[in-house]
Amino acid sequence: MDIDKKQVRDTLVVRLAGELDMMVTDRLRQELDETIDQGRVRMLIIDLERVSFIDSSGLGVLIGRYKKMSALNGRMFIVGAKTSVEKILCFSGVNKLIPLYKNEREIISN
Amino acid sequence: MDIDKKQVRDTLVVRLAGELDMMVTDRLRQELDETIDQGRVRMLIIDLERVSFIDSSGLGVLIGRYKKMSALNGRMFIVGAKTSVEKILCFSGVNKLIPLYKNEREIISN
Amino acid sequence: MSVKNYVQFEFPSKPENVSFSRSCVGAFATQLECTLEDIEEIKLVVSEAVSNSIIHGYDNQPNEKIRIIVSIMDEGTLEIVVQDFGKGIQNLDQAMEPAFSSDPARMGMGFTFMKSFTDELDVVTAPGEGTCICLRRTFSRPDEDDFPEGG
Amino acid sequence: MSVKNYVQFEFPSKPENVSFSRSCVGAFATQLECTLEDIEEIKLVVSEAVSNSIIHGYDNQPNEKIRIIVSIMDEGTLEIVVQDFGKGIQNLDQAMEPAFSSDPARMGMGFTFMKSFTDELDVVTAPGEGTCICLRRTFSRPDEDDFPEGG
Ligand SMILES: Nc1ncnc2c1ncn2[C@@H]1O[C@H](COP(=O)(O)OP(=O)(O)O)[C@@H](O)[C@H]1O
Ligand SMILES: Nc1ncnc2c1ncn2[C@@H]1O[C@H](COP(=O)(O)OP(=O)(O)O)[C@@H](O)[C@H]1O
Repeated sequence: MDIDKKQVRDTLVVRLAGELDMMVTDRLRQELDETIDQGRVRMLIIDLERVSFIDSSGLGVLIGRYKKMSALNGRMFIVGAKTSVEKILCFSGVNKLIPLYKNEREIISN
Repeated sequence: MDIDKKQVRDTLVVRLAGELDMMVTDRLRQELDETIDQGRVRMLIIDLERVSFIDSSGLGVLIGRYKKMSALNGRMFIVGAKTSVEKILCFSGVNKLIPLYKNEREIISN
Repeated sequence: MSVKNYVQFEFPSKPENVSFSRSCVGAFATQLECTLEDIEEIKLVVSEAVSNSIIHGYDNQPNEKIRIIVSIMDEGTLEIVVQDFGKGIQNLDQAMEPAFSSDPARMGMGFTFMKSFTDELDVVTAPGEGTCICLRRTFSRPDEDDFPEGG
Repeated sequence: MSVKNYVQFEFPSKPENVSFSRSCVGAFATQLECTLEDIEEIKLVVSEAVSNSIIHGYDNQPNEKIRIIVSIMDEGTLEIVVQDFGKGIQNLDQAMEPAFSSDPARMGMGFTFMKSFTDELDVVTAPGEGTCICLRRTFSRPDEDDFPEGG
């Protein structure tokens, strides 16, 4: 799993690439939490365009970060999920907590 | 393995797609021999562009058809092999018996 | 029901083998008449079952044994058995409830996914002995098949 | 030499399992530092060994057992063992010669490929008992590795 982070003011965009399963959850959780805490992040955008697989371990990290952002009065979005990943996000109800958008522009225009 | 055959006069062009291993050798050998015999084929062109894998079982079918075509005073060419397949064709020396070309046009212009 | 083809594999309970094992089962399943979407769903349920063995069955100990047996039955049924020899499940009814997890950092969606993307789910477990998950899914039935190839 | 990770799998001697088994070994090998070209070569040698077990070891009988054990050693060595319980090889020196085949329709290149694309090839065989092919290939040695991760 590649984790690419870019922060502008209080917005953190994280581009993930690879498979989002238990192999990577610890590292992902840790990297995200550190950056959120240190950078005083209030808007977290996770870009899943290059994620080819997600299971409940991966969903757990996303939901955990959603809870963290909510506790910080921040917001979280997911962008770019491909059909197979989007299906799992919707099936699990994750999309009801973390809104899904096609891309970053779509977030701004909403 | 998909086997797509097209004959114009005594020239038979066979487009293969898939993996060329022992799973498909019997069927491929039989289909080629039948068409060569029935169609009085004198020029056999095997297009490997969509073949992603070949092993010695696959090479065996090619060499067998080369021998058949030689016995019929015919000729045989291979076109479109991708790098990984070409490597095996060259490593095994098959290319010294059956010339490799990029595409059908290259055969004509040579 | 007779077995047309099968593969049995065993590997240690390492996180990197979750990806490997779901890929393998997915590759094997391509021998059935199924779509890419079906394969994705099969990979998901395997991922859930194997992750559970590692995380819950073996408490993330990386050198314990996991066994998978995948079988293709004559009528187009794929059977996937995932077995560990770990701590087992004390309260299976509770474990199967959606959103239940013994680990607060997890979603408790594993069994829900396994049930949702298969036709049948059987669990045999005993505390201290391990857990065996059997998943079955049928992709084509003989009566849908105009030209049965025979066994 | 200690084993970092391994997978053992068993399947029947059916032609469709040649493709499956080389894909699986290829997928497992991605855990090593190796290129796509390396993976292609690994798939080739597995294809040769498994095809030989089916064709020569079992005379194309589809319901005999083939076992593969793939191990990743600490120093970046991949070991692939392909085992059948078939008829074995009478004259191993002859069998290993390039272009020798007991079947006139075949090329006799299998062992040549196995030798060429690995660092080590060991064959243990006994007539009537079966054949066990052990292939080893090292992808990175510790002294080439600036940041060894440890065992
Ligand atoms: N192989 C197993 N060994 C021991 N306990 C298990 C196993 N699989 C599942 N469990 C138990 O069942 C619970 C529910 O599993 P699951 O629905 O997959 O959710 P999650 O993995 O998110 O906890 C787990 O929290 C665990 O307590
Ligand atoms: N697993 C095996 N069981 C029995 N005989 C084998 C086995 N593998 C190889 N052989 C023998 O060794 C010969 C050479 O094998 P190989 O170099 O792979 O060429 P080919 O498969 O084209 O015959 C075979 O023709 C066969 O007689």
